[in-house]
Order: sequence, then structure tokens, then C-alpha cells
Amino acid sequence: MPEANSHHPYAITLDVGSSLANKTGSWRTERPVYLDRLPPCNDACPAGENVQEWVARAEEGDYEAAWRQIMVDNPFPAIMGRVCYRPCETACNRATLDEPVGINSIERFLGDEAISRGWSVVVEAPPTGKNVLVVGAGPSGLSAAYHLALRGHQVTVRDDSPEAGGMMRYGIPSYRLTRDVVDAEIQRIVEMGVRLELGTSVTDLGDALVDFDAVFLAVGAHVGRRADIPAGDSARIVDAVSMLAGLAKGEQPLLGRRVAVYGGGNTAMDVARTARRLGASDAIVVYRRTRERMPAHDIEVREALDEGVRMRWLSTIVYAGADRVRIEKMRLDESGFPQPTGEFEELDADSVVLALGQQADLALVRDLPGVEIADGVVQVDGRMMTGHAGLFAGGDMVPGERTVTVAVGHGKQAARNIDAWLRSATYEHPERPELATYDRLNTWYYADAPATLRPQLDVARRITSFDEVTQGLTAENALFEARRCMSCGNCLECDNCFGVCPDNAIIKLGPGQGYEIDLDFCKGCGLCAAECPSGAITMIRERS
Amino acid sequence: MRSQIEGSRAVAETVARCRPEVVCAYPISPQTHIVEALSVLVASGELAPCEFVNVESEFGAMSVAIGASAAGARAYTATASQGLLYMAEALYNASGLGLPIVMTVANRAIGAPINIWNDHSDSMSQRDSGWIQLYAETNQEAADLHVQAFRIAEELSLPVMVCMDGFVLTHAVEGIDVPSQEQVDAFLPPFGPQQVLDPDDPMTIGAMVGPDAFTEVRYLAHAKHLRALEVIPRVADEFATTFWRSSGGLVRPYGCLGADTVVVALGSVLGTVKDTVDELRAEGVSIGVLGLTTFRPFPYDAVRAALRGARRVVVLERALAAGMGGIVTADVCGSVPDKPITTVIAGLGGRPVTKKSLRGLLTDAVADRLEPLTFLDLKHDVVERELS
Amino acid sequence: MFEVRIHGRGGQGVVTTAELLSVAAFNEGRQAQAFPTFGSERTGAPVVGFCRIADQPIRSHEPIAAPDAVIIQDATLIHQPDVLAGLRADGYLLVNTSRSLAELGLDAVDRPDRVLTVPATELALTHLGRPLPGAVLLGAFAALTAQVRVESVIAAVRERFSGSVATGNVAAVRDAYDLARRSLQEAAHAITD
Amino acid sequence: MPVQRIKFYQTGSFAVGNRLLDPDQRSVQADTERTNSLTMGHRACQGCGEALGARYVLDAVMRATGNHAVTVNATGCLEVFSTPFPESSWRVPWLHSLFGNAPAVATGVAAALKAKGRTDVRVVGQGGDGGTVDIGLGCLSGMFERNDDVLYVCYDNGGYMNTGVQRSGATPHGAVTTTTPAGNSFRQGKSLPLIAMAHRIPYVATATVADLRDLEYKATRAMEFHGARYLHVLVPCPLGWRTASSETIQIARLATETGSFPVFEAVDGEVTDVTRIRRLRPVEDYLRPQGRFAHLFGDTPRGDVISSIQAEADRNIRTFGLVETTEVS
Repeated sequence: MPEANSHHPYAITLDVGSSLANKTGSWRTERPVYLDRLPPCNDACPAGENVQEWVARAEEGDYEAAWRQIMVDNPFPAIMGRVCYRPCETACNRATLDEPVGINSIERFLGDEAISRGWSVVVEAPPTGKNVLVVGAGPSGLSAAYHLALRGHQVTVRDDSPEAGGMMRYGIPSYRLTRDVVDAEIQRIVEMGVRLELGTSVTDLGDALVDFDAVFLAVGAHVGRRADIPAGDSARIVDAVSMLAGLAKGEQPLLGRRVAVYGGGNTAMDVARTARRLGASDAIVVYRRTRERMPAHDIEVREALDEGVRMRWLSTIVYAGADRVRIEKMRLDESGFPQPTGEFEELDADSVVLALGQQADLALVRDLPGVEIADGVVQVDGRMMTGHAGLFAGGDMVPGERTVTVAVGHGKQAARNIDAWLRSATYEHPERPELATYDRLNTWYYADAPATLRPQLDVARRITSFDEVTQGLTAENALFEARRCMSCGNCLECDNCFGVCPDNAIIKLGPGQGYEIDLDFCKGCGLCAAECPSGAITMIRERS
Repeated sequence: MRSQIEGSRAVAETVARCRPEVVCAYPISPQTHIVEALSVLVASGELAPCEFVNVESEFGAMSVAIGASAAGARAYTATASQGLLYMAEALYNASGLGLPIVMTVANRAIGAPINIWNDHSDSMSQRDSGWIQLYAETNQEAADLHVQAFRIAEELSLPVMVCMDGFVLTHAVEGIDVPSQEQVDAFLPPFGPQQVLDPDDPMTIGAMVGPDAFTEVRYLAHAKHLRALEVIPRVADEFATTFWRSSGGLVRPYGCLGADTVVVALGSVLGTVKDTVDELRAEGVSIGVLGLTTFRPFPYDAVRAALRGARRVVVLERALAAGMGGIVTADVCGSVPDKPITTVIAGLGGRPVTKKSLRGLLTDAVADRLEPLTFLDLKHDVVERELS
Repeated sequence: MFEVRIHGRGGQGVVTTAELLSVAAFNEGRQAQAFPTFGSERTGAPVVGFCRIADQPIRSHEPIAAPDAVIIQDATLIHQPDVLAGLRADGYLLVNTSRSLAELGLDAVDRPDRVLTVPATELALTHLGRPLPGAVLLGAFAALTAQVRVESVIAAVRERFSGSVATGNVAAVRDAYDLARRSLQEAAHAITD
Repeated sequence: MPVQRIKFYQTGSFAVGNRLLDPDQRSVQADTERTNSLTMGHRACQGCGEALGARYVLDAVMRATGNHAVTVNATGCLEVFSTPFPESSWRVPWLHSLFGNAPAVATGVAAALKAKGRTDVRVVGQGGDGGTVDIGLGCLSGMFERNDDVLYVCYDNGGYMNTGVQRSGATPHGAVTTTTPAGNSFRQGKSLPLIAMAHRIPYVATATVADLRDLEYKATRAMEFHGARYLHVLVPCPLGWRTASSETIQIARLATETGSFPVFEAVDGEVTDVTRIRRLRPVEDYLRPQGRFAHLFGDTPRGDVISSIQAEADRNIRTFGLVETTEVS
């Protein structure tokens, strides 16, 4: 028996120790594990941007870091922020909750911020001594050039146009994409040491393939697809691509006061809206299917409608005359294909602009051995290489969606593979983690926060000038918008796991360091995983 | 200074001079006068600093005292009868936690049938609660025992119950020397708790103890009571030195030496017993009295020593263990297992224990005419009518 | 040992009477003990108080079964069976009444030197304005038994009460004392005569 | 274009912490220096809501008082799992006495501190629903009525879980316990928050472990008052509710989002603030995941019981105004 203790009374003389001696980790049958899932925005980005990562930097207000993170994958943030059709926002999980995060608007803000602050990219890789020729100074070519330059290669870009940019300059109207932005972002690439040889036609690849260690073809699709429309002698029928390119080069197309645009793609919208700006009192889009089936992006259709463009769905032009066109009403069959109805109607139209799609000019590769052409485009393998060794291709001239973003992605993809090929290696894409789907999230933790809308010019001003329609966000709005990101599938250091553990078994390592599970005490209840807002914790069974 | 006052008042004033910091009050007869008097002393500022808490039950009273004591305050409350039983759970808790609370029990019977008058059924029912139990013979002793109780409680870190007969003592007006503040201050140092809830030194008090250590905790509690057997007489001696009168201690022999018959009793009945015994001795009867001041811990050795010469022992008690008989008897037997002991159950539910009855009883006892278990002044006609 | 039993009704101050008597004795340096019947009697119910006075320490706490004196604070109690129980043959009886013993039907106990009536309630009303006869009776008690001096009773009253209650009571006590003295002297003369 | 004030964060203010928040806006639980009043190694079940709730409350109290708080604990799960001798999980001064007396013991501590002039030290009493709404109600009512300077916290898991899931006065209508095998036939049970309010004490609040920030706010706010304060915290019990250990917080959230458990605060007996339901759900969503209500959805579905539970929730929604009504501007 212990000596009668005068310090503590008997009932508690058997001193109570700490429960830290009791390692409750032995209760566990499952353990939590932190993981990174693939956010849907990243998954959807054709340019392969690490969207979530740069948004996270923007959330912190570190805009330059955010911009540099974009620049890892895409050299055109300011352009993207204007013309990208935002597959990221379509995929955004926040759309299920309320509205998608305005990724595109933040990107534009960052791109503009970079231009105004003169942020530039410095090539840190040592020169490799390898020479690469890029044919075509459009988004795909310039993207490839940028990425190749970053890797230390010497890049020459040739284009027969007087200025670089391809469709960015000669296809997209300036009210959507101002030319100073295009100039600035291309200039940044030039400053990295990329050689631009403009007004230079490449007619034969034979020499090039000898002179250069690799060639990337990105000539685009600039040939307007024609339709065989019976027309009167005085009918004025114009091709959309040529018309937009001419306009960009300073020509004034003569379309008249009433313009019929034939087609349902984005180009059709560009033309119709351009026509309004050129003074057409009536611009009418004639399309053979319904609005739902229009290839044009909804946002383009909406803006066109705002500007007074009219739509004739389920219609084909069967005859074009001097001041009117005849259209036939169509109906959709079970497969969704339009069928003639035999009902006709006439529309007043001083001109018809054909916006029925573009084709690539494949003359350059037609006779090259090994190069396979199918469906009007050049076939490439997973490395973006044609059947001809060392000849890569991308952009609108290869299979795929024809958007600036896809083209930029092609450029990056090609550059990676060209780089590997130049080093006699193979580029291995890292394994893609499991997708961070909406059901993985615990959205209760995200405060309600509606999306921020970008300001737009009023309609009256829009139809009288080529001024940029959509304005940028302020720094404050961009910050707000960035902070709507739910960080799907990736730890956002919200401390929930640290807080909700009933056993205090999560160790918080400090800013940027994340957390660790204290397996001595973790009982494996799974609360941390269940209450992780972003779904960045999973439970795995303990091995018995 | 001696004054002619009510026992309750004397206890209240004495308690106040012990400077309790928290006093809990819930009314139950016959202890009410004590807490009433204390409430006046607190309200008047005479007793300060002190928090007087009007609780909602005796269970609450003991609980408040537990909290107060654990937080390092000198805590006091008073109760009786049903109230003591209502706080029974908390009583065990206070002792188990080693909290030096002092409580007056104004002894009263337990119902049913409800009865507000004096006997010892209440405190006897809590004899195993781990509290030290002291029984006052007079109001003077009742007052003095409280001063000693705080000393004993705080030295041992154990709670102490001071039992005084309800009404018989609590409501009696007598000449009592209420200890002065100077005397009490000299005798009773400020409370230095041996355990305290303190944010600067966080401590867990009242952990759950399982089979692996519960026996040891209980053993230690017992050991502490054994230590109390040394502390209680020492404190009584010190008290006598400071206050110039004798009170407290373990037992109070009165004419035991050489007496053939010794009457063992506790509480206020001792006065009448002594008067009776004096008469008998004057008539040549060899008889003495042993008063038990300390009932828990039970002073086996002191009782054995006092009863050494006795040929027979009569235990007079004011409580009954139904189905068994005398409660105190059982303990006295433990001291002197070889001596003939008879039990007299007397004064239940306030029935007066008169000198007349006692005289008859003791005459029979001395003549060995007493049944082993006798009920003093039992109305045989009533019980026999019921039993027939 | 002198033992006194006081009968009255709840609310009439029986307990106080017993206590005042004990304090008066205490003030004379004697041992005294006062206590009530223990119970839960309500206002109006018959109650009993006790007082012992001695020159030795009083150890017993048993109720007083054979009093040396009985004080009856409320004459309506006079025919209750226990009121006079145990009163010794030479015991004192003090009754608060303005009527005669005969009127009360107490002819049998008419021992002029031992039995006394005093209109204490009237005296209390006169001096106090309230029908509280307890202290007043003690003035008469002092005269009747000589167990305490009237000055001790007055001192006890002054200890217990203050202001006009004290003054009124003291006056009433004096009146009662004087009244009792006169009655006793008259009775003594009557006996000697 | 109107400028939107930056008040929403990536995770709003609902998550425990947030690297983007200013330090002073972060919760106590986000702080690596938090007290961990109830530290690891305790023996609560996996996913215990009460362990969570107790740490939240006491850590907040410790912050609010500058680590000057003393805790009194009623008997119950919390006490048993935290202090099996010779180990204690408490890092605050902690006293356990009995099942039904924690409020009174806390009163005693408060009285002692007052008598000793220790105005810097505050007292928290705590217990489960059995110890609070049933056996401890007398003491608690006394503490309220005297307005003792104690914050009393009830961790409500709707039953006597420590003793094996028996019914308490706080067991909800329809719930199966080991003493209500066919489902609790009583109605909503005692609403102790309302009983507390009837005492007109300075502060009464309800909260759940599903809304940590709200809980911390209320524990903190409670310490701004002196006198008797009452905090009623819903803490799901995976064992008694028969839910997965990972669902504890989710279930508590559903209790509030269905109106089954109104979250509000009251000052001097009058409701001053109500936490509005963000995403209103039918009670079925709350009941269905819980095994204790499985019989309502079994072979003989008890639509009548579900309806009456829904009616009770609707009544809460109405009485407390749990759903924001559209304001006409």
C-alpha cells in the first residue's frame, strides 16, 4: 500500500495518466488516404490546361503565378479568355450546384493582366541544337513553336499570310478577338526566339524535311466548302472564310442591306454579326436543322440574336436570285436528318454568304510518301506524327474539332512528341487519375455564390462598330469568381478533416503542406472522407 | 462567550466562524434553523466571502458542495432524514472523491410512516458512505464538533458528518459557549485543498475506475479512516488546549472503570442516561456509561479499552436494523466479542427516552433480566393486537 | 432543578416564553434549558414549551413530565387532559385570564400561594397593542415562583426585543409582576387572617 | 455592373478552416494550437458525435476564456469513454461526480470561484440527454432559476447510449431503442431548450456537430454572458442510431435541413436568431438512413408515423421560421 499521501487524497492518489497511452489505431479496419482526383475542368480542356491549379493560384490573388501556370500549357491566355468555347465550364461540377465557375473570364483577366504588366516567358532550357520547322502561324503552329522553344529547340515558323495568327487573325471577327491581343501574345512567342517567316509559301516539303530535324504541319482549313445552289446571273454568293479573311486584310465586302447566311456553325454567326456591323439591316441565318442541333455554340447564337440577327431553322436555300432567295422547309426524320417537305418560301436577300464549313488545303502533303489522307484531313498517330517519319501535323488539318483551343492543344501535344522524337525517345503521358465526379463532393460546405457575369457592350454600339463585345472582369470580380472553384478531387486545405476527426487523428502540417493521418489514433471512422468537400480522401481497407 | 441560545443558532454561528466559502441550503426539518441563521449571517455580510446557494434539493445541496469543494472552497451544508437519503448517492461521491465537506445532520427518523422527530435512522443508514460520523451529546459539543470537523476533514481530505439530535438539540435553548472568531482562526487554518480544479494545473478528478484498481481505491479509503482514528483524538486534544474545554474525540467513558455494567450510547440521550446511572450508582449499582462520539471510523480499540472491565454491556440505540436488531451493537460486538451484549432500541421517531424508563431498564439489565433485543417502552398491546 | 411547562397555542409565542425564561435564569448565572414540543403544529394548535432551571449542568433532554410549574398562556386550554398532568401537589400554576378560577372551573386547585391568574393578554394589548402574553406572564411568574427576578426577565426581554416592542413588553412585565405581587400578598393576608 | 463584395470563399464559411481566410476568421478547430480539450486515445465509438461535439465546445470555450475554464461532467458515455482509469483524455480541469448532478456540481464550482474572487475562471457543465433532460433536470432547473454563472451543455444523442441504447426523454418519436422495441410512441420528447427559455435565462442556443462554425460561435457567444446559459448540441450516435460511422455529420445535417432539429439562439427567453435551412429536405431523407427508423420503411410501412414526424418538423419550420420567406422589395 502506498504511504498515505498528503498531496493527493486517496480516491485519486492512483494518479490518472493521459489517454495518449491508448493507441486507438488498433480499432481500425479501414484507413483514410489522401488522393488527387482529376478535376473535370482539367479533364475537359483541349489545351490540357491544369485549370484547377491556376484557379487555385488566382484564388490566392497571385495572378502572375496563375498566369504562369496557364502558360505551362497554353501560350494564349488572353486569346483563350475571348474565343475558347469553354469545355471546362461545361464540365464544371459547380454547374450542377448552381452555375459553373467562370473559368474563361478569369483566364481572360489573367491574360490581359499579363499583357498590361508585360509578363514574359524566359526559355530556361539549354539550346538543343535541333531545328524544327512549323508550317502555319495559326494557333496550332504557334503553340507547337512555343512549346518547342521552351524545350530549347530552334523553331522557324513559315506562313504565306502577311501576318501571323491564322484563323485568330483572319477568321474570328475583331469584335470577339481584338487584334492587339493577338499581336501581344504572338509577340511574346517571338521574343522567346521563335523565327517567323511570313509571306513565305511552303510549296515543297522535301527540302524542309532535309534541312530541319522535324517538321510540324499546321496549315489549317481555309478553303470554304461550296454548295451547289442554283443561282441567277446577278446573284451575289460569297464564301464566309474568304469574306472574313478579306475583311481582316482591310477589304470591304459588298453584301448589301439584306444578307442571307447559309449554315449553322460558329462561322455563320460570325458572318451574320459581321454583316450587321457592316450595315446590313437584315441578317438572316438559314439552317436546315433546329436550333438544338446547330453546331454553333449557344453563346454565339445568343449574342447574334441580341444583335438582331434572325434565324430560319429547318430551311435550305434552293435558289438564289439577285435580291431574293427561295428556301424550302425541312423536317427532321427519326434519325434527326433533315428531309425536304416540298414547301417553299421566298426571302429578300441582296447576298448569300455560304458558311458551310472549311476544308484543308492538302496540296503540300498529297504526294508525300507515307502520309495518309482520309475524309479530307491528314491522319496522324497518337504522337501527332504522320506516316512520314519526322513529319507531324495538327490543328484543323487533322481529325478533330476545329477550335482554337483544340488547335493549341494539338500544338502542345505535337511539341512534346517532337521533342521526344528529337531525343530518340517516346513521350509517355502520365496516368490520368480517376475523375472527380460530382457525387464525390460534399457540396454543403460551399457557400452559395452565383457566377459573375462579364459586362457587355450595349447592342446599339455593338452593331455599329467592331469594338470588343465582351469586357473583362475586374481584379476583384476575378478573385470572387476564382474562389467559387470547388477544387474538385484535390485537397484545398479547408481543414475539414482536421476538424471533424473525433479522435484528433489528423495532423495539420501547415500552409501548403496538407495533412497526415496519425495512424496511432485513427479509428477509421471515415468522417474525414465523408466530410471532405472536394472528395480528396478515400477509405481503403486495412490489410489483415 | 457563553450565551443562552438555541442549538441550531450556536451551530450556525460556529460554522460561520469556520469561514465556509460556500453554504448550500435546502429546507428540511429539523435542520432548517441552522441554514436560516447562516443565510442571515451571509446576507448581513457578517460571513464573507461566502456564497449561500439555495438549492433545489438535498441531492443538489451535496452536489453543489462537491463542486465547491473540488474547486477549493470550504463547503458546508446541513440536512436530515429523507434529505440525507436523497443525497445518499452524492454522499458516497463526496467521500470517494476525497472532498473535505462538513455537514450537519439534524438526526430524524425516516419514513414511512412519515415522522419528523428524532432518531438515528438517517445517519445510521449512511454509516458505510465513507464519511466520518461524529455524534454530539450536547449543543456545546455540537458547536465544538463543527470546528473540529473542518480540521479533521481538511487534514484527511475526507468529508465529515456532525450528527446532532433533531429538535432535542437543534431546538433546545441552552447556555452555550460559541467559539470566538479569534479562537477558531487560531485553531483552524485556511483551507488548503489537496486537490483542486485549476486551469493552471488541469487535473481529472473522478475518473472511472475498473476492476483493476477499484479494490485498491477502497482499501485506501479504509486506510484513511484508520488514520482518522489517530487524527480525531489529536484534534480533540488540541481543541481542549485552545478552547479550555473537552469535546470530541473517539469515545467518552463515564464511570466505566470498574463498572460491571456499561451502557453504550450516542447522542443527546447520554445526558439522561448519565442522570439515571448517577442515581443507580448512588444506590450502589456498579454501572457506567460509554458515549460514542466517533461512530465512523468505528473506534474498535477505544471501545475495547473502555469496556475492558465490564461484565455486561447494554447498547442503547436510536435506530433499528429491521431483521437484525442493533446497528451499533454489531460494531460493539466487534470490539468485545466475548462479552454479553444486549441491545435496547429506544427513542425511535421522537419517543422520549425518560429517566423513569431507563431506570427500569437498567435495573433489569443489571439483574440480567433483559432480552437480547429490547424495545424501550414498547406498547406490547398494540403490537400484539397487530401480530395476532 | 426547577421544571416549568408552558401551554399555549401555536402563534402565541410559547417557545419564546420558554426561551425568555431560560435566558432570565441564565442571566442570573444559573443553568437553564428551554425547548418546545417538537412537531409541526400550526397556528392555533395546542403547543407546549419547557424550561428547566438548575444550579448544576442540565444533562437530560427529556420532556418535562412532572413540572414544578405550569404556565397556561391560553385559558381555553385549561380543560385539555394533559395541561395539568404531572403537576406536583405543591406545584405552581399560572393562568393567563381575566376571569376567576371559579369561573374557569378550577376551584379544586385554588391554592392562593401557588395558583395565580393574571390578565396577561389585556396587559399586552394595553402596552404592546398586540395579544402576546408570553413575556408578560413571566413577570407574574417571577412574582409567583421567585425562580427568577423580575429584573432578569426584563433584561431577557430587552435582549430579545427592541424598540417599542421591548418598551411595551417591559412595561407589561412590570405591571404583571406588580399585579401578581399584590394578588399574592392579598392571598397571604387572607390565609393569615 | 454591381460590384459583388468578396465574402464568399471557395468553401464559404462552412468548412472548418480555409487557407484563404484571414486568421481571425478561422475557426478554433482549424487552429493547430487548439486546446484539444478532449484529446486522442479516448474510447468513444468510431465516428462518435459526442466526442466531436465536446471537443468543439470546450476548445471554443477555452479560446473564449483564455484557457480559464473548468469542466464538470455528468455520468454517461462522454465520461466513461474519456476517463477509464488510469487514463484521462481531458486536457482541461475536469470533474465527474454523478449522473444527475452535473449542473449542481457546476454551480458549486461557480460559487467557490466567486467566493474566492476568481472571476477569471469560468465553469462549464456538460452531460448527455439522459443526464440532462431526465435525471438531471431538477438540478438543471435549479441552476437556471438561480441564474448561476454556468454554461451547461447537453450533448443530445436521443437516448441512454452508455447503458445500451434505452429511451430517454429526448428520444424522438418513432425511434427504436432497447426499451421501445416497437418505436418510441411518445411525441417529440422534452424540448429542453424551450424549458430553459421558460426560465428566462440569459442565453439558450441549439447547435449540431454538422455546423461547426455555428457551434463554435454559440459556445463563444455563451461565454460573453454571465449567469445561467444552456447549449443543446445534437450529436448523432452511430451505435444507437444505427448509422455508418462516417455518416455522423451528414445525419446531423439532415436533422437540421429537414426541420427535425431547429437551430436557434435565444436571449433572455426570446428567440433572437434562427439558422435558416439552406436546402430543405423531407424528413424521410433524415429517417431513412437510420436503422432506428428502419421499421417505418419495412414490410408494413408506417406512413402515419412518418407523416406525424413530418408534421412535427413542419411545426418547427413554422414556429422558428426555419425557411426563408421571399422578401418583397
